[in-house]
Amino acid sequence: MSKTTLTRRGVLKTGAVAGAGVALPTIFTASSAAAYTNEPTGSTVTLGFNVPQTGPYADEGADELRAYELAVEHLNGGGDGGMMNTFSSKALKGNGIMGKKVDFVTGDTQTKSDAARASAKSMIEKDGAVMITGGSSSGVAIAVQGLCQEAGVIFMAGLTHSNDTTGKDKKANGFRHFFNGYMSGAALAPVLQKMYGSDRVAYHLTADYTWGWTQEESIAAATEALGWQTVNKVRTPLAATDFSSYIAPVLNSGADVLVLNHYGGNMVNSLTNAVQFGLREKQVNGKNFEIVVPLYSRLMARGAGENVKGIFGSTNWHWSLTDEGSQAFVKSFGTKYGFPPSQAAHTVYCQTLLYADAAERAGTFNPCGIVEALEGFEFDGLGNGKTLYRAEDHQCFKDVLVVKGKDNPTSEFDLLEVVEVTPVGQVTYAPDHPMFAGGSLGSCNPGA
Amino acid sequence: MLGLNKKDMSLLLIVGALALLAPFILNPFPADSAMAQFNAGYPDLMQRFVIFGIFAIGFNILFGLTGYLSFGHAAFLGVGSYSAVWMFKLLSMNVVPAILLSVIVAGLFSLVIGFVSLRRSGIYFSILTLAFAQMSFNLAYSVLTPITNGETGLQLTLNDPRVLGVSQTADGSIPVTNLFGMEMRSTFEMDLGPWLFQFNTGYYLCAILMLLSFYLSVRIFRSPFGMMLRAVKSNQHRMNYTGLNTRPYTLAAFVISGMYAGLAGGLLASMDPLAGAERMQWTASGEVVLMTILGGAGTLLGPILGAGFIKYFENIFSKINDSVLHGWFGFMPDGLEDFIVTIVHPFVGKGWHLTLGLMFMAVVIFLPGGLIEGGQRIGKLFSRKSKKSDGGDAEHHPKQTPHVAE
Amino acid sequence: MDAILLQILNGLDKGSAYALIALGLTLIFGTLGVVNFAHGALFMIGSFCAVTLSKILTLSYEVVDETQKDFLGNPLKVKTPYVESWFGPEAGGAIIDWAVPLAILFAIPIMISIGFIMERGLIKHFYKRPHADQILVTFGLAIVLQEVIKYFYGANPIPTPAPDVFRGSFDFGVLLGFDPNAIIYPYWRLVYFGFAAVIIGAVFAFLQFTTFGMVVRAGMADRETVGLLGINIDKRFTIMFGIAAAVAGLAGVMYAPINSPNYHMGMDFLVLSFVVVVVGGMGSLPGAVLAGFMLGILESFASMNEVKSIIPGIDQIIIYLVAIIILLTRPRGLMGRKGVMED
Amino acid sequence: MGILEVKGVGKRFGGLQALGDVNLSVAENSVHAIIGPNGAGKSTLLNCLVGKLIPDTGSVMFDGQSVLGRKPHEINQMGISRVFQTPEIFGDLTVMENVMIPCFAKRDGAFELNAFSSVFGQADIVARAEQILEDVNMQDKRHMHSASLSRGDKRRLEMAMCLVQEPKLLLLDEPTAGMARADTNNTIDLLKQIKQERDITMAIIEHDMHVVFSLADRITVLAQGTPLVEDTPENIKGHPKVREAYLGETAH
Repeated sequence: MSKTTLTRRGVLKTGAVAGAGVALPTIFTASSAAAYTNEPTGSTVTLGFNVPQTGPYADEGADELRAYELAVEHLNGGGDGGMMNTFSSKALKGNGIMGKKVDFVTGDTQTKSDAARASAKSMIEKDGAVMITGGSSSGVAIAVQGLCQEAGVIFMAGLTHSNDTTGKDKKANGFRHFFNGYMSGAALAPVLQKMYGSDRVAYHLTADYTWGWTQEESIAAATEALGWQTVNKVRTPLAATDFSSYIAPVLNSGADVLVLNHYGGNMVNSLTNAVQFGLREKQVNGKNFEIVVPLYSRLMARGAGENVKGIFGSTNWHWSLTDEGSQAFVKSFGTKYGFPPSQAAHTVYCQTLLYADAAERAGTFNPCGIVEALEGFEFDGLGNGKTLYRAEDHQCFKDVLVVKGKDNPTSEFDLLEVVEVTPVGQVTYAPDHPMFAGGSLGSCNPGA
Repeated sequence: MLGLNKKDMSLLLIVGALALLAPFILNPFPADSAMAQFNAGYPDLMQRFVIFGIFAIGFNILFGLTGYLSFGHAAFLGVGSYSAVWMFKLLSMNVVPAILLSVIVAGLFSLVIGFVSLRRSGIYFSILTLAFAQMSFNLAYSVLTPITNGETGLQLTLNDPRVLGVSQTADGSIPVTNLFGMEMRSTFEMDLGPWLFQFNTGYYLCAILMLLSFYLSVRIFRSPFGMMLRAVKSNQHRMNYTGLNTRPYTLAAFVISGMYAGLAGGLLASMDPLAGAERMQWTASGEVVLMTILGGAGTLLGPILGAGFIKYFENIFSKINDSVLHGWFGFMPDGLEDFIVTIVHPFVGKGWHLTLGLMFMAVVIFLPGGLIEGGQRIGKLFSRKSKKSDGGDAEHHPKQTPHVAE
Repeated sequence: MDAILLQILNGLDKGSAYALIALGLTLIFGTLGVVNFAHGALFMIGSFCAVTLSKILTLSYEVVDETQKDFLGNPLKVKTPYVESWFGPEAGGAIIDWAVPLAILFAIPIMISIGFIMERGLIKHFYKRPHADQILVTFGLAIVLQEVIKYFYGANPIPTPAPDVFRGSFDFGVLLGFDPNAIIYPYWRLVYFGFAAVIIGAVFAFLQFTTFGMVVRAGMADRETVGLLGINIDKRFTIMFGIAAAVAGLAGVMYAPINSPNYHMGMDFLVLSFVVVVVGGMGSLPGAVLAGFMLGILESFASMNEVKSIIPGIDQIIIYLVAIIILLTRPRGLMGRKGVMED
Repeated sequence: MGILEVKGVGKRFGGLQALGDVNLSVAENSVHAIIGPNGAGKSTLLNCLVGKLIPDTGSVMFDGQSVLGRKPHEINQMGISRVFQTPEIFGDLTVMENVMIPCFAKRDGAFELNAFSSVFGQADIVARAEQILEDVNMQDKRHMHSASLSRGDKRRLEMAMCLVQEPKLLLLDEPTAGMARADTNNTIDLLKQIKQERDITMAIIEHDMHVVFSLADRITVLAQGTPLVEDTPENIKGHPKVREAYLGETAH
């Protein structure tokens, strides 16, 4: 394996300036030279993969990176082509994008808005990336999306579940493939009703920051619409590691369902604590006490071990899906790395393909061209069935999975089983839905 | 000149030259060489170097002079950033009012926290400042979201009610920060052979303010006020019986360094109008402590070096991934190449924290006075050699006399 | 009433973790005068001793089962732990089930050795250095330790359950005449509380009633004088460092079932444990324990809905707020001595 | 009326009566020694004078003003400087800086943000510092790190730091404690010289009778927190009560 990574500028300049050393300085502003930020003029195009490599989400970030590398391999014609073969758009030919070899740079978001923006900026300013993608939290996604809008590059959001990403903080240069809090609620509520009945009293524990609030709002609204009551919504500090003092009062509150609006480490700990307290063996109001985790991540669910068994939640994608696209992806990912991909890996793989495809179809890397190609784009074959990138808010609409912690896992990856594939129609909402109100896309910014 | 003695003046000139020529100095490798990965001469990182340099210079005025170890200085940087972004949202995209407000707000904030915290000394003081900063962070992340926009961080939107200026530009985007029309993000690029150099307006604003801050800090170090603070650090007991009311002096140092932090926060927001709560977290406070100690607490130049060192690791080492490594070692036979990559792999990319931790330990163990001491030792080595060889090439080693204030 | 009792229980349990970590930190500070930022990392390593032992016990051989498929559609390799094949599924399963309590035995020698190596290899060179240097070097060490753990175990939490008999919770309410389910508390957390009490008691007894402990206490008070008596205090201090590391490690082992261990759990506890130590008063062992329980209980109360509805966000800041109030009213914390770490 | 008037001062620590009913008058331009066995309350008395402790009863008047309730730095500003038992100097700083600091402190003590003027630009203070170093014969050591001075030189430096403030009253807390005989004699000579050259009142707390009798104009003997006698050195020498108190103490 001998691959030389050149920066875009490097390639550009070696061609332009031969006989180095004696050339006079040519001074120019970026705007006079290029039509848009980081226009690739050489034989390669650079993408920026900005994922958490340190901090609590590092494993999720590592899985994203694996998927990115796989996507780049496929785009450049390597490997078995993965979902490129099942993708309904056939613009990509395995020769890079528009004949340019796809190159990439990586960075560490540290799951901090500041660090994520610094890393994205270095990709744009130093490495000449035309597209930034990745991330594992909504705060980071929104911060980097704002940056990409200002800098004039495309942002493909990666893992972000907050309504705000395509709600009040939506941006013209940003697209989200992941589902959101509203969709979780819309998909999950009917299943919960079916399983637990419509006469239920819910108690919410919510991570005390924006994502938690939007999910709490979404789930509460969806379940209340089906007849549930919400007895209490309690906010827990982000830094909390021990949730005992929040869980202990639950049994006494008259609630018979506990909804944990937590993600990552918070989710693992609050779920573990709740199960420890024996909540699931209790009877309240004559019913079995139940716990719900609206947003599941298989990687994180592993941290909770046996505690996830029988617990319902929703997820963007799961490797056990049997459609052609998912199978192709699992096969090429599994063959390369030896274990199945996570939903984060799937999301970012799809986004890389979708970006490449949009550029190919638009015939340019100009963000405005790509925005045009992606807006209202309908496709199939990337798992989750028929999918639409809606023009009004750049949210992706596709089937949502309702899953349950598996009772008898056959392997360490086999933790969740898909209970229901909620059809896209059921999770679609109007662009001006109040939970997504405020903010506007603005117009695409090509930078330069 | 400028009220400095010759030694300090030359130090200032060196720092000035380094700052102004940074786009060249930090990009020593041709843009297409494998070593280009180590180039740091792009606007964002250069801005961070000088901004965190300002932060560390200010912190050093407190810690280096008085010995009071604040573990909550990030809070001042944070409120500085928030004030600046609010100024952009409400008043104008010009950075001047934003920076002024951030310095003032940080000053007031540090006055309050300093007034309370300075009632205790030693580790009790450290924990008090830590407690205040952590409270600020936790509240900013959650309850104060209407002011701080919580997790996401405060950023500009398309419908900010800007009094002087427009909410959005003609083409529907958010206006950019500027200094009387000069856009902070505009960059001139210069090709020189295979090299590429970037000159960014925002960076030069930061660099000039850093030089000004540095100059002020030299003046403070050399002033009676600075000497009084050093005396407080050396022997507070004696100072009390020497007729000096130490509290207002330490408080003044605290507020000055808080204002430096506010300036740094305001500049961060001016370069990139976003203020995240993480800026106030204890890890951020810890970072400036590490910068200062790593560079050499109590020295003039040390904090700047420390800031550069840590930011360099964070931004450059974290971006080295396996394919970059394979690029570097591609000339080797395949087996050896893979072997070397496997060895280096844990220390770069996602392992940059590990390398940073090892560097901390190495510096503290082998260079108790921080990086500055390393510079001095090298300087001594050279001056000894050059004495033997009859001197002559002193100007080739301009760093040999980094001055230590003692 | 029941809600208050419940939160007191909670507080005692939280507090026991705080107290154990703070106790170790204070032992090191009190004896060696070293501010050890790597103490959280020791706690974390303790937790990972439990993880490691449970990994060792579940080391498995694989048998291909043609009837089942893995995720790629190939025949599934079914794993069976060696322990189960050696001792039979029953006994083997029980051994695996008891991995965490067994890890105590496993962790003690490991933690003591780590403590010795740390003290002899690194810390002892920093006795005479400024506290700032100690902070920097131990902080660097903490980063290195946690990155090493991350390299081998990944960043995600690793579930490490308690033995089956401790699952579920005990109903205090019924015992005290309240309604069922009014005051329930998980068995394992009760075990943790008891365990913490035993460790704290043992450390105090050791210092109070053994000659070794008396010498160390004398050394804490006045190192030079004890040295003049011809007693090799350094060696004893090394041993104390090992003991402190073991205390932190054991606190970590037993904590593993409460929250799945991850590589940065040490950092999460670091700041808090420093606050606890300082609130207790630098160098005071009883102060550390007292402050640990006190802050645990206050934190639990602050998270009650009734309290939060009066002061929103109080649970976010309670620990720091209490620390500020205590330090302003009691200059050296609850039980601190004069002149320690005040320069 | 002396420059320092102590009237009826008492101080208790819990159950221990550290000072009973102390009356003391130090005449201007005299050298007044306070002697007494260990635990007699000498240090407590001194701490009451400099503001470190506040007496429970009585009054302390300096130069016509009460010092009670004032902070140490305020009392210093009134004209009382203090020499400690072990020399308290600024070890991290040079000898020259050590003597300049008291000048600045005297001038800017309450708070003056002199952050932008250069230390060495202040000619008057530099001159005073140079002068005092000359007076104590330390000119050649002015650039030395004060921590690296010998103990005798540290004592000398500390006195210079006090004298440069031109105090009306110099309090000396066992200035020769732990010194070799030669150093002690040097210190005595230095103090004599100081006394000759300037108008200054000194109050010395001392253990060493040799020092006391070489310097003092008047002596107060303290025992168990109360003054036993106050008289001239000649009269004290033969005083039976003093002998008793001292022999009792020195015997054990």
